[in-house]
Amino acid sequence: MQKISIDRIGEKLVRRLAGHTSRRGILSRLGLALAAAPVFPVLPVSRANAQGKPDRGDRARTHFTMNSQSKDDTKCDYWRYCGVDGNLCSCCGGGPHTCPAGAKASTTSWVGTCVNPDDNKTYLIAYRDCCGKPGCGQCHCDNQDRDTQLYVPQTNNDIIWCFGLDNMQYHCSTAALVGAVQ
Amino acid sequence: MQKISIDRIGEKLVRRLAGHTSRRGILSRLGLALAAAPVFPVLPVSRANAQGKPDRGDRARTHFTMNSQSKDDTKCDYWRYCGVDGNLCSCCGGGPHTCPAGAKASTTSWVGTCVNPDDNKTYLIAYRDCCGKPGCGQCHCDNQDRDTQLYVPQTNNDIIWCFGLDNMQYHCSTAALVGAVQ
Amino acid sequence: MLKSAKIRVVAIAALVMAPGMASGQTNGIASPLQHVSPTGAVTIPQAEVPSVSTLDAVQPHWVFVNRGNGQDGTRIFDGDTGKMKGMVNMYGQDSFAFDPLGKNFYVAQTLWTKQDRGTRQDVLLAYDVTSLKLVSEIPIPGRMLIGNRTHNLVITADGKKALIYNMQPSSSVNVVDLEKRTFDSKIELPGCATMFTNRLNGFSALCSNGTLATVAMNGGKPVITRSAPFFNATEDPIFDTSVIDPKTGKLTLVSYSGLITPVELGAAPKIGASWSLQQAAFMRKGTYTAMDVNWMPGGRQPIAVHHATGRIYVLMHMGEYWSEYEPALEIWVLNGNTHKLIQRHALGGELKGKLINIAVSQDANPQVYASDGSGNTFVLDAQTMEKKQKMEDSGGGILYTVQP
Amino acid sequence: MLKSAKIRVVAIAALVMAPGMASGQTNGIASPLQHVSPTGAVTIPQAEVPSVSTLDAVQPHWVFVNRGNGQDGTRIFDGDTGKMKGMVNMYGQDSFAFDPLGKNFYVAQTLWTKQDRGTRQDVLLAYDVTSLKLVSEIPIPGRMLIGNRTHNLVITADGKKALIYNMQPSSSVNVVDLEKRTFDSKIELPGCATMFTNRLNGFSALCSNGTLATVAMNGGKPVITRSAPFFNATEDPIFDTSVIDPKTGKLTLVSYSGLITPVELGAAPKIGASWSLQQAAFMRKGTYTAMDVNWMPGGRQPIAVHHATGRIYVLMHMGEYWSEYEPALEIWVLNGNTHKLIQRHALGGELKGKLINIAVSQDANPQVYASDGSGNTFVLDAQTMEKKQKMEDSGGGILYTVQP
Repeated sequence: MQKISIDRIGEKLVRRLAGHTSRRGILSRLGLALAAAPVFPVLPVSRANAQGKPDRGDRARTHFTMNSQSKDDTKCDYWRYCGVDGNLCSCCGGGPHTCPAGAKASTTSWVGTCVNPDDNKTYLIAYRDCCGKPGCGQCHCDNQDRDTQLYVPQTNNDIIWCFGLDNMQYHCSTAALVGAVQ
Repeated sequence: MQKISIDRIGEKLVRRLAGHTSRRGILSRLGLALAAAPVFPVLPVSRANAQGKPDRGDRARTHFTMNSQSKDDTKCDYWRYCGVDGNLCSCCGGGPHTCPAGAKASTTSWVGTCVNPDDNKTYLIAYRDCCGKPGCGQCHCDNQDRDTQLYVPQTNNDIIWCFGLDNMQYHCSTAALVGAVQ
Repeated sequence: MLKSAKIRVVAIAALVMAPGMASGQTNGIASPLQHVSPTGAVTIPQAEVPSVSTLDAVQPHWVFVNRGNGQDGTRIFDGDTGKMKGMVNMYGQDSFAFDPLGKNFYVAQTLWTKQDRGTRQDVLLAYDVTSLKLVSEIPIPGRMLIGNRTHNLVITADGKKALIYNMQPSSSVNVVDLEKRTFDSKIELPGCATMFTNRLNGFSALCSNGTLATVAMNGGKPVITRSAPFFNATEDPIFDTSVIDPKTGKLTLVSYSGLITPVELGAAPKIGASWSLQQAAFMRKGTYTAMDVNWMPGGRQPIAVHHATGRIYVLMHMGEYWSEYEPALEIWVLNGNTHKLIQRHALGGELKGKLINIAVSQDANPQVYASDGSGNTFVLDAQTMEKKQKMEDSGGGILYTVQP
Repeated sequence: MLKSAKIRVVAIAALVMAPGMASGQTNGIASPLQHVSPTGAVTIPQAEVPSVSTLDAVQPHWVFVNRGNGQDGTRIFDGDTGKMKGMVNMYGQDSFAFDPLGKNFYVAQTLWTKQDRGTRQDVLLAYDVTSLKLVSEIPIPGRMLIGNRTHNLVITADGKKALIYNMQPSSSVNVVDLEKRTFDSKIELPGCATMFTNRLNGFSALCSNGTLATVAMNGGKPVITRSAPFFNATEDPIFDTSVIDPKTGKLTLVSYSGLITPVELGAAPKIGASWSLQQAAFMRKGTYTAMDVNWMPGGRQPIAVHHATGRIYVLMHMGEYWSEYEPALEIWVLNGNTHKLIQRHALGGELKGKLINIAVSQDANPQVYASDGSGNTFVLDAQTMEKKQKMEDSGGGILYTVQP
C-alpha cells in the first residue's frame, strides 16, 4: 500500500489557516477550532495533494464492519458505532446524533471511519458526547476500530469529549454522519 | 407484657435536663446533645420509674439473634450487627468501633439491642457511621432487628448518621458496645 | 445545496496532527488522515449537526426509577417499550417529586462544593418537564439525608409550596414558596416525619407516638393537631413508603405485620379500621411476635395502589418478625374497598425472591412496575403479573408513576 | 472505676422521644425505650468510644484498585489476606500517583462545585500515607479528563514536582512544585502525551508521530528534544498503560500487535530493538492486517513487569486487528532480558475471558494482581497463576503496586 505524506497536506493546510500568524498562534487557533467549532469543522483542501487509493477494500474489513448492521441504532453493532466507547444516546432518550433532553451537545468529537453495510462505502463519523448529566448507563458499547491511545487524541474514545461545555460530566455518546470517504 | 409509660420517665428526665429553660430551649438542647455529644450520651434516671421485665427472653429471640455468631466481626451475622445497615467498617480497614483511616467518626448514632450468644445477654449497641469518604463498598449488610421507620429515627438504620460532621458522605458503619441491658 | 454538495474536506484529524508536522519530520509513518480520507476528499451527503431532544408529555405508562446500585440520576422508562426516555439529574440522598401542575420535576438536593469536603449546599431544584433544563434553584436551610423515601419532598395540592423534611437532628419541615421561588418558612414537627399532602394545601405526618399529626397552612402560623394513637410505631411500624392518592387525599398505610389502615386526610383526618392482609387471604393474622412465621409484606416500597379501582398490590414473603425488607416471593392483589383478596401471584424465574419495590400506573389499563434493587426494573401485566419488559441498569431505588 | 461501674442510664432514644412526651399524650403504646432498657438501667462493662484507624506502612503486597464499576475511591487491599486496608478518595476521571519519597498519595482531581453545574475546580491533592488525611490542596489551571491511565499524573524522581497532563484541547503539562505547594508552570507538549519520569527529574512522552519527546527540566525554560520515530502511533499504537521502572528509568512498551520495545530513559533515551511476543512464543509475529487472527495483547492495562527479574506478564487473547481491549484467555510470562517465553497460563473458571488489568508486586516473592473491570480483583500466584484471593466490589479500574 502506497504511503502518502500527511506532512505535505498538513503544511499547506496549516499555512492557509495560519496566514501570517506565528507558530504559536497556529497552535492556539487549532486548539480553539477543536474547542469552539459549533459544527464539526470541515475545511477545503486541494485534492491534488491527496493520493492513494480510497479507504475501502481490505483496510475497511475489520471484525466490527464484517459483523455490523444498519437497522437498529440502539445496538452496539450498528455500523456507525465502529469506534464508539460509552452509552449510546439512542438508548438514553436521544438519537444517533441527538442528545437526550437536558444534556448539552459537545462541540468537539473524536472521529471514526465506518463502513455502511448497505452501500459498502466508508463514512466519516463524528462521535460527540452529550454532557452535564449523570452517566446514562444504558447500552454500553466499547468498539475499538482505529481507536488510538491518548497521544493521538482525535481517534481516542476514552477521552471525555465534552470540551467547551460548562460541565463535562459524561452522559452518553452520539455518532453523527459527517461525510462519505470517496 | 406490662406496658410502662415512657412519658412519665421522659417527663422527669426532661425536667432535669431543662431546669428553667423554655420548651423550645429543651428541644434545641436535645437536638444539640444528639449532634454534638463526643461520646454516646448516657444520662442517669431513677430506676423507680422503670418497671417490667428485662429485654431478654422471648423478645430477644429474632431470626437474627438465633443465627448470630461472636467470632468474626467481618460477617453480617456477627451478633452486634443485629440492626446494622451499610458497609461494615471492619471490612474497610477499620474495626467494629473504629473508622478506617481518613474517615471521620460520627458523634451520633442509631441504636440496636442485640444478644451476645456467648452470655445470652442483651447489649445496647451504638451504630456510628464513619463519614467523609466514598462508600467503602465491602461487606454490605442490611439487618433489620427493631429497625423502625423515619418517624422513629433513633432506631432507623437508613438515615445517614453523620450529623455534626463537616461532610456527611457515607463510608461505613461501626457497632460500638455501649452497655449491657440488665 | 450545501447539504448534498460534494465538497472536499479534511477532518479534524489533520488539525491535531499539526504539531507533529511543524516539527518538520517526514517519517513515512501512516497517519490517521490516511484512514480518515486517503484521497483528502470526503463527500458529505447530509452532514448531521448536533441537536438536543425534548421530552414528550409525561405518560401514565412511564415509570421513574430512582438512583441506586452505583448509578446516579432518576431514569424515566416507557413501560410499553421498555425504552429510556430521559433522566432527571439526582445524586446521593436527593429526593424527587412530581408537580401537581405538571410543569416541573422537583428535586431536593444536597451537595458539597468539593464532594467529600467544602461547603454544604441544600437546594430545591425545578426542572422543566419538557426540556429537562434546570429552571430554578432555591437554597434551603437544610434537609434530611436518607435514601429511598417517597414522602420527604412533597408538593402541596395547589402546587404552590414544596415541603422538605429536615432533621438536624431535631425534626422540622422547610417550606419553599414555588411561586416566589424563595424559602418561605420552617415548621417544627417534633417526633413526626413522612409527609402526605392533603387537599387543603396542608399536610399530615406519621409520629413516633403512633399518631397522625396534621399541619394546617392557612397563611398564618401553622397549626398542628394530632390524632388519637392508632398504630404502634416501634412494634409494628407503618412503612413510610405507604401510598397516598393525591387527588382524594386517601392514604393506604401498611404495617410490618400486614395491617392495612385507610385514612382520609383532611383538617381532621378520618382514620379507618385496620384490616389484615393475611386474614383477607384466609390466613392467620400477622403478628409481631418472635418465632412466628407468616406471610408478611416486605421491601423498600412494598405497596402500590391503583387509586381508581382501589386495587392494592403488595410484595409478600414468608418471614419472621423483623423481616420487613425481605424481597418478595409473591405479589398479592387485594380490593382495598372490600378488603378481599383478588389474587396471589407466585413470582418465578428471575423475579423470585428479588423484588423490593413496586408501583402501578394510574390509567384504566394499568401496568405494574417492580424492581430488585440490583438495577433491574420489570414491567408486569397487572392482571397476570406476566413479565412484559425488563429494564437493566435502571437504577436501584424507589419507583414513581405520575398521578394523572 | 467508671468503665466497669454499673451505672444507670437511659439511651438516646429517650431524648428523641421528648417531643412526643411534651405533647402530653400518654397513649400506652410501647416505646423504643422499653426495648432499649425496660428497667431503665444499663450496665456498661466497657463503653467503646469511637476512634479512627491509621494505615500501616505501604507493603509490596498491597494492591491499589482504582474506582470504577459504579464505585468511587481507590481501594487498598492486602494481597496476602484479601482484606481492604483503606481507601484514597477519588472520583470520576481523577488520577492517582505514589510519592517517590513515600510520604503522600497524590490525586489529581477535577470537581464542579455543584456536580453537574457550577464552577470547575482542578486541584492536586496530597494525602498523608498514614492518616489518609488531606494535607495539601493545590489549584492547577486544568487537567485532562480521561479514566484508566497510569501516566497522566506522575511525580519526578526527586519527589519535588508533580506533572499533570492537560488537553484543552491543545496538549500541555501542568507542573506543581510539591515543596512550595504551588502551581509552578505550564509546559507545552504538542502532539504528545503519556508521561514517564526519568532519573534526571525530567520526563519523556509518547508522540503521535511515533517519536519519544524528552523534556529536560533544569530550572530554566524546559527544553524538548525528540527521538527518531520508532513506532506507528495510528497503525500499531503503544498502549499508554505501558510500564516504567521508576528506579532505573527503564520502559517496557507494548504495542497492539504485540511488539515489545525496551527504552532506557535519559537525556537522550536509548530506544532498543522491538521484539515480538508471538515470536518469543514460537508463533508467527503479530500483524496489524485486517482478517488476520493471532494471539494479541489486550485489556486496559495489559502488561506488568517485575523489574528486579525483568519478567513480563501480558494479558493475551485470540483476536483480529483492533481487538486491543479484549479480555484475556491466557497470561503469558516472558523474560524481558532474553526475550524468551517462560510460560503460557490458560485462564479457567471465572478468570477465563474476563481479565483486562494486570499488575505485579515488586518484592522477591511476587504476586500477580488482575481484575475484570466488573468489580473483581484477583490475587494470583506469580509462578502458577493459581487464584489465591478474590476481592469483590473492589472497583473497576487500573491497578497500582508500590515500587519499593
